[in-house]
Amino acid sequence: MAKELIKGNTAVAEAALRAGLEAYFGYPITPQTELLEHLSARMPELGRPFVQAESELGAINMVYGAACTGKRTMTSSSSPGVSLMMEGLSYIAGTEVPAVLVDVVRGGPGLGNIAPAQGDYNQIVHGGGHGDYHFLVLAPASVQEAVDLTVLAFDLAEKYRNVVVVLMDGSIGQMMEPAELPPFQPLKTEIPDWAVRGTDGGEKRILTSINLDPPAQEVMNLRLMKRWQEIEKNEVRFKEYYLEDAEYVVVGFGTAGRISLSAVRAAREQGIKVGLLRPITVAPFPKDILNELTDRVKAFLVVEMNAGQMLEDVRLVVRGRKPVEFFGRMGGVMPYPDEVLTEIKRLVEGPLTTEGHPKDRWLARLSETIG
Amino acid sequence: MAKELIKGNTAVAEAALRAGLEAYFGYPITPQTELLEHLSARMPELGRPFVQAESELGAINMVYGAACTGKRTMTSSSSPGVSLMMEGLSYIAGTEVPAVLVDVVRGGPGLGNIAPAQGDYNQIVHGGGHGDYHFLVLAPASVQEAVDLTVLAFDLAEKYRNVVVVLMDGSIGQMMEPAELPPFQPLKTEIPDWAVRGTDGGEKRILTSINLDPPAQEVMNLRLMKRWQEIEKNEVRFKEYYLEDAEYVVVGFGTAGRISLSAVRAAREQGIKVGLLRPITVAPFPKDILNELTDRVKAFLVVEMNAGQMLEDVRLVVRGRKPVEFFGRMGGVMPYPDEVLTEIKRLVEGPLTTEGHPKDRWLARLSETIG
Amino acid sequence: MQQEVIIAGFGGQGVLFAGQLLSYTALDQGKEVTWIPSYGPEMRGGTANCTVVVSDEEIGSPLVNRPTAVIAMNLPSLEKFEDLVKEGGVLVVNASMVNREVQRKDIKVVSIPANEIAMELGSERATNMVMLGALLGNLDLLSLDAVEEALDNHLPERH
Amino acid sequence: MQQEVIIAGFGGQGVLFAGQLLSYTALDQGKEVTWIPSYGPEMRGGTANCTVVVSDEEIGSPLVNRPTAVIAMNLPSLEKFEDLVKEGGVLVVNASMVNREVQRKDIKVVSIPANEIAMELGSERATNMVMLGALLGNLDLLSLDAVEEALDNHLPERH
Amino acid sequence: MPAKGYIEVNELHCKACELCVTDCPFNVLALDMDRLTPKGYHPAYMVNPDACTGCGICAVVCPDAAITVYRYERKKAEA
Amino acid sequence: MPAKGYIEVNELHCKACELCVTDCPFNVLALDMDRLTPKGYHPAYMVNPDACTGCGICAVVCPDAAITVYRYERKKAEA
Amino acid sequence: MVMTDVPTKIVYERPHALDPVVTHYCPGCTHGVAHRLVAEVLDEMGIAGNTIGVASVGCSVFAYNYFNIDFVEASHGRAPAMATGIKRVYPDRTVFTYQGDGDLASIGMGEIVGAASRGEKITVVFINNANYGMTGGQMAPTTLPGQKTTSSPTGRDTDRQGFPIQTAELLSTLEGSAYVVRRSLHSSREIRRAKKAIRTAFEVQKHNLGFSLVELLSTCPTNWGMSAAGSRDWIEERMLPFYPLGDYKVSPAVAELKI
Amino acid sequence: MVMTDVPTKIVYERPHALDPVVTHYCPGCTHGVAHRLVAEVLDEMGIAGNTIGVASVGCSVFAYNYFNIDFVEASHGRAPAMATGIKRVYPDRTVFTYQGDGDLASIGMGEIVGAASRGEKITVVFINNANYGMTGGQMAPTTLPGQKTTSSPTGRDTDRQGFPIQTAELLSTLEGSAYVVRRSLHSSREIRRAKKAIRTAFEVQKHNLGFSLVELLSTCPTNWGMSAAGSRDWIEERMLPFYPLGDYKVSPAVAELKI
Ligand SMILES: Cc1ncc(C[n+]2csc(CCOP(=O)(O)OP(=O)(O)O)c2C)c(N)n1
Ligand SMILES: Cc1ncc(C[n+]2csc(CCOP(=O)(O)OP(=O)(O)O)c2C)c(N)n1
Ligand code: SF4
Ligand code: SF4
Ligand code: SF4
Ligand code: SF4
Ligand code: SF4
Ligand code: SF4
Ligand SMILES: [Mg+2]
Ligand SMILES: [Mg+2]
Repeated sequence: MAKELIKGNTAVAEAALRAGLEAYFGYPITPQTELLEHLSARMPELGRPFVQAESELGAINMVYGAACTGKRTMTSSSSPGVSLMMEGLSYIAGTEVPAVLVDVVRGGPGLGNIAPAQGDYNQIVHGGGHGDYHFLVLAPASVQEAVDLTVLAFDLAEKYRNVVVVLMDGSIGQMMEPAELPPFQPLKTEIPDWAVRGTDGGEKRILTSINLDPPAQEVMNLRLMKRWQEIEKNEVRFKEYYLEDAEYVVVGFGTAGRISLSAVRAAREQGIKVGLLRPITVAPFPKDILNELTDRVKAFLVVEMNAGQMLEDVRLVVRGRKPVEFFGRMGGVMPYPDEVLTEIKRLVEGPLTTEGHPKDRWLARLSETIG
Repeated sequence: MAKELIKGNTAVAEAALRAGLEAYFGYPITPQTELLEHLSARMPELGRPFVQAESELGAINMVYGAACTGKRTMTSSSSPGVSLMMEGLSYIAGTEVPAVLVDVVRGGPGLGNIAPAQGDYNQIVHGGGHGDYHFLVLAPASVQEAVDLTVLAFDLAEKYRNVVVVLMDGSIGQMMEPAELPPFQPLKTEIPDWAVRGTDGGEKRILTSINLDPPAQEVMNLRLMKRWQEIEKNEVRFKEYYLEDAEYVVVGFGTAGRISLSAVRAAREQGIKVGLLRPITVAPFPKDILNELTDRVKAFLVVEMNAGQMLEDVRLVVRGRKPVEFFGRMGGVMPYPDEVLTEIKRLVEGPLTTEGHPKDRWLARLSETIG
Repeated sequence: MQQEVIIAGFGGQGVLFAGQLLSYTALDQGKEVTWIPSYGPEMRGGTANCTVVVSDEEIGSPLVNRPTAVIAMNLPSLEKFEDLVKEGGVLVVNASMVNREVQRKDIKVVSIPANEIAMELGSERATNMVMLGALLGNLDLLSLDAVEEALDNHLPERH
Repeated sequence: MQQEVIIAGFGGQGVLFAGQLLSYTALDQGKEVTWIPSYGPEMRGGTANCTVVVSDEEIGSPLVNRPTAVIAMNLPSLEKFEDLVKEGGVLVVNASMVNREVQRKDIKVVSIPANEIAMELGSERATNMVMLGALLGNLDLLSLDAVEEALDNHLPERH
Repeated sequence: MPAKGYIEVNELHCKACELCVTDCPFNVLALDMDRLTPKGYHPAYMVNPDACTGCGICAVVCPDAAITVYRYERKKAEA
Repeated sequence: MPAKGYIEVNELHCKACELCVTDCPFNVLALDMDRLTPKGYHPAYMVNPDACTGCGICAVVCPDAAITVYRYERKKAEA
Repeated sequence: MVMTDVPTKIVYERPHALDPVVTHYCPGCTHGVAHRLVAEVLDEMGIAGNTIGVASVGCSVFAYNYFNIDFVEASHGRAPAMATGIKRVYPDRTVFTYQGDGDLASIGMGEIVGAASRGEKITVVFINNANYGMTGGQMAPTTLPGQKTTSSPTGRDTDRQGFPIQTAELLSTLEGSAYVVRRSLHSSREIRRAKKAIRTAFEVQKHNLGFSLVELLSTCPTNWGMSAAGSRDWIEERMLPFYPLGDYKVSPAVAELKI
Repeated sequence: MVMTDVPTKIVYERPHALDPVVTHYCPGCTHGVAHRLVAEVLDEMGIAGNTIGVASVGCSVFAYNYFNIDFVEASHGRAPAMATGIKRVYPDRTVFTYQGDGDLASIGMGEIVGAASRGEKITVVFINNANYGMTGGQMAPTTLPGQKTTSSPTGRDTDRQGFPIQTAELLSTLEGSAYVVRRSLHSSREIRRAKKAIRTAFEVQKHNLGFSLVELLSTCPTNWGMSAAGSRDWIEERMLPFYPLGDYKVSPAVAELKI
């Protein structure tokens, strides 16, 4: 199939449709809206349910209901709307039914703005809802990757009966890039046994997240944790750039990652031995490769469009064995490649330390430029 | 004032009242409800506003409104209800107005149960809402401490124009203990200048969390981050037990901390040189003392009523210099002191490692007992 | 010195109140004390229990799995807690509601027809007081007069 | 080889479309390309712009602060972007809407009365096409015929 | 006059709410103070069976669906 | 017949929506194609001032509160 | 005494759609009656096998344990949204929610209005017992003026705490509502009427006529602090004046339904 | 031409409660008219100085930039809750929300019903423009059957997407609602009526008579794809039949108000 120039939000919507999306429920919010709008036209064309819910609460609970039937279902939103879904997402996690959420993050906190940001990493990766659970989180850096990961999201959600989040930012949603859309998949024919559908005289099925008896709830929690160990074992994905001979490594996901790529290239042109590690699954986090790099390289630079959230996951792996520095822009500001290049050079020039916290150093520098 | 035997929820409610609470908004949920019920009687008696909101969304946004007037205001809830407040809390953070939330955590995820738990640590400490912000989080381990920290919460919220969360679990809410209630404080007389009240012909005031211009939003974010550095400098609180000569250190907050205390005592009776570090502020996290202990002791045991959430904050400080092990119970199950004692002994007997992840070892052990 | 008492019975038998009274007494005697109920909707109608820990120093866990004393107001409570009493501990059984022998030999067992005694004393509603009295009579923890006092000091209305 | 083009003007001037056309052309020529608009409500009525990056290899940042080429359809756009053009880059100015000289000397400046030309060509709505043509004529990136082609291939309806 | 019908109370479900006792138009029912259900309730029973018409009102008001109602088919039998 | 009043259009606020032009009962108003406001709009103006009655309808319908309406106090003056 | 020699026929027995388990409801609580009526209707219509129930958060949270049909458990107030998700993928199955007044008329108002306005083809069984039963008897939007609850200890003060929400009346203003009525469970007569209404509501869904809801006045002896019988009198004397029984919305198509 | 020699008096000028800034509203959008009317009422009642406004999320998100009064900005749909928080601590101040139809009738339905049922003493200015303006014209609960929007591209299909919510009618069922009316901004005549209603609504608050709301039919030329004038005609021809103007709730106390 030929590549076409397509907007990220539209591409994700069409990809979901072709991956066999059987029911979509959502609520408009910039910079995600084109996704909902595309499906508002396409789903009815194909005779599949599309509902513009009364709110994000409505949307996520409609998804909850559809997920309990074992059908492929999804919703999409952006930061404030996703915050409203936290209770529902926790219920879905506790009920162990598969669902897909596309989160097109914007500048926060609060109403903030509609510019691209990564400030919701912790919310999605480290449990914004109540209780112990993990989402499988895919972080595309291009429209093509968003398309491919959207298709993958449904397969993983069903494989693990787990929520899968496609975590992107406003720029990927709004950007047009050449992308090849996936072929149409036939709709699933057999439904999993746990899915409700009416007993038709057989055994009744109950799907719930309540266990008034704590030990029962604990067993469920244990099941979630072991499933997560499985996922950590099987589903880690990342992309390496120029790492073979790298002495310095930039770590960045999504748009921050691709911006860093430009900077890394520029640095290479200047003879700096720097590479880029771009996590594609931010959860499960690519710990092993990072661990291995830690033995090999001189220092790390974490680049994010937030105040340093994935940074802590990197530090948990590096554990002080090598210096880790941070560069981030917040509140919807996108870093430019040359800013990242400057940070890479600072890394190379040193001096470097493993003491203190990289955030403090970064904030001190940032205050001078924008404070 | 003499001590009286009083239930945690009631004590916190009465303490807030005496600390000059001027407006309460909430919604019933076990195991927090007595707090709301107590104020439903007391606030009207004193002619102060009490509203049982239509929902937790209503409650947090009523708090948002009252907070914009600079008056002392609070809400209280438990896990699922708190998840519904995530959007509102992010708005309050982005608007930089002071507010207090009492979160009486129950077993999750989902509807779960109403038993005591600490599974919402990440939600409260690492940003359950969207965007970059930090809450100041106080974790009492007794009714008396809950009373004292509730009073402190209002002062800190106003000092930093920041959300302060009193993070407790169902057992502290439901437990009766002797406690001394604070004296009645007079209501605040002067209101901060930023608070809305009507211009009375003067300059108009606007309180909002929107900055369509990303650079402006970034400046706000920077302000939040620098404020947090201030808070980290000034407000760290913790309690030390038997640490002087300790070779092993248990780290636990709230109820997990006091349960660990029983275990530590029992271990001491058996001649084991173990101590307890109980963070009172889990955010800001007591990094310095932990860092200092890392140089001194042989190993750490983190005990939580969740699957290992604060554990990662401990590991971020210890950074692999000493072994860190974990013991937790999930989904509303409370650990017993003798279980913790067994873990302490395992620590002492060894062998210990800094490799791998303590959670994996813990899950393996737990699977044998409950899996 | 620390004692851990679990009081268990049917919802209507006033086990929570008995525990509170014990706690007030401990408080008046200048001891540390914690009272924690089993709570929740499932308690409705069903059985209830509370754990009271009395100690001379700051109390750690308000819950214990091996209490030093148990008051079993009915059969289900005996079934649930008999095995948990610490060796050498005390188990007070309400013979009026329990039709079987206690198996444990390594603890002190006190079995009294509390309902009958209470009725003789004038009101079956005092059964929980009778059981509490029986416990204190067999545990060196707090005096009965102290309980009387606490009753007057703190809970006249409940009287 | 990578070129970064920013096209800026009033909302109504078709800057986003011009950028898309450029992108389609690049796509047809087998190049990597990204198109990203300035988006949001504040765009309504106000000024709009888009950034198009064309490259032979995988494109990193879709945004640049120093573009190699800028099309300024009106005065505000010139004000905003003149200083940002990379040294040696190209700046195409719509003289019909700009009443001042360009200051930069280290870049190639192309100034044409695009509105007038478009009107002569039959429709003022083609102003954006005229400007795009002027850019491509002065930048070795893509041929005009290629643009024509792309126009037919992808956007007949818009024609 | 002989009973037209009778009822059975499922003692697993009966919670002694007494609603059937209150509503039976013919005072057929009462709680059996000598019996205890597995849940510890005194179940309803027919204290006055001859008055039962099999009208089913007790079953209609029973919150625990504990009652089964039977009617004698005497007429049919006679016919 | 001489004008009873006149209006002023604040060109900072006028967005050329033409609602005043449409609604003026006496066709007093039009957009001024020769002028541009700071925001780049052709502002409304009195193309036919003598017909203005000062009725204020234009101001009532103006979404941008751009219009001030004056009425001549001739009568008073004459009296 | 019971005659064993005379032939008998069963004129009433426990519906099959109910599982043979003891509910956790308090003695005399008419939640049980509502359950029984729904089960009877499912049996009579023979649709239990293709029905999916949506339990809500309230005392009826365990409804799924009592019906012998597929069931899901919603978050507090969101049952209509969850039911929408299910009904949209299974338009040919029967989907109903069972919700309390706190769940539906307080935290869940947005979802129920949304579902009704969309004309969502689901059936809602709505239990109005004038308080939050499960959490121990706090004020509900349906609590009567002056009624004492654990969060209106001196009686609901309408100036501070507002007025009862008349849910059936409110939802009847929505075009998507095909059948919206109020019934009561306080007597055998009303219970029979309630059952007819529930039957009609499910028929409305079966015939794709739109959104259907039956509001049922129900007792809460435990939190009202009354006997089971006394609670029923309280409904009749105190609740009926605020919650008149009746048909608030019967769409023309529904009016023509033959059952 | 204008005579400079004759004495004149100003019969209309821009209200002082409006700041002298240009709004971001599209040309001809009657959000601007609604703003002006509210400002005129605040001026006439002389209460601008003790009034606190609550902006909502929608095209009117920046309302706080246009009024010269204290203002807060609510999260999407929650303005009535935020207003409640303010009004309860300042019962003597005037508090109003300014909300769109997506904000109030979709995501915010729970909060507006809650506030109205509590008889919250706030005033709500409710802009019904039959779509989500700010996000680019998606379907709103108020979108007309068959109306094309970016999320109902083939026109609102009532079978799948439901029916318009008549907010004034719905809220009028609540006892706490003291004054709930619908007006329109499509002509000078209706605008004058709208202003009277807004004045009454604020008087209701001033006299502590309960919850007051004025629903205003308003244009969205940009997303409707019409001229400013054409949009007003569309209100008259298309919207009025679904949204009849009128007084839906006027409590006895309000009826007696002398203004
Ligand atoms: C988000 C959330 N908030 C609050 C609760 C606590 N809660 C459980 S049931 C309930 C009220 C139930 O009352 P109602 O809906 O009237 O049902 P009833 O018990 O009276 O039948 C509440 C507030 C919850 N579980 N989740
Ligand atoms: C929680 C949340 N969901 C969605 C949005 C996106 N959003 C902003 S405005 C709006 C709709 C506004 O429409 P309306 O209330 O009708 O106001 P209008 O612009 O039409 O005046 C939406 C959905 C948001 N900001 N927050
Ligand atoms: S109504 Fe049912 S539950 Fe109540 S007493 Fe009679 S049989 Fe028992
Ligand atoms: S069937 Fe009728 S008469 Fe017989 S017991 Fe029941 S109510 Fe009484
Ligand atoms: S109505 Fe107002 S904004 Fe519109 S054209 Fe007339 S003056 Fe200008
Ligand atoms: S005041 Fe009346 S007559 Fe004069 S311009 Fe305005 S509308 Fe026309
Ligand atoms: S608390 Fe009330 S509603 Fe709940 S089961 Fe008991 S009586 Fe029924
Ligand atoms: S989009 Fe519509 S509602 Fe928003 S300002 Fe423009 S015209 Fe008005
Ligand atoms: Mg209820
Ligand atoms: Mg709108």
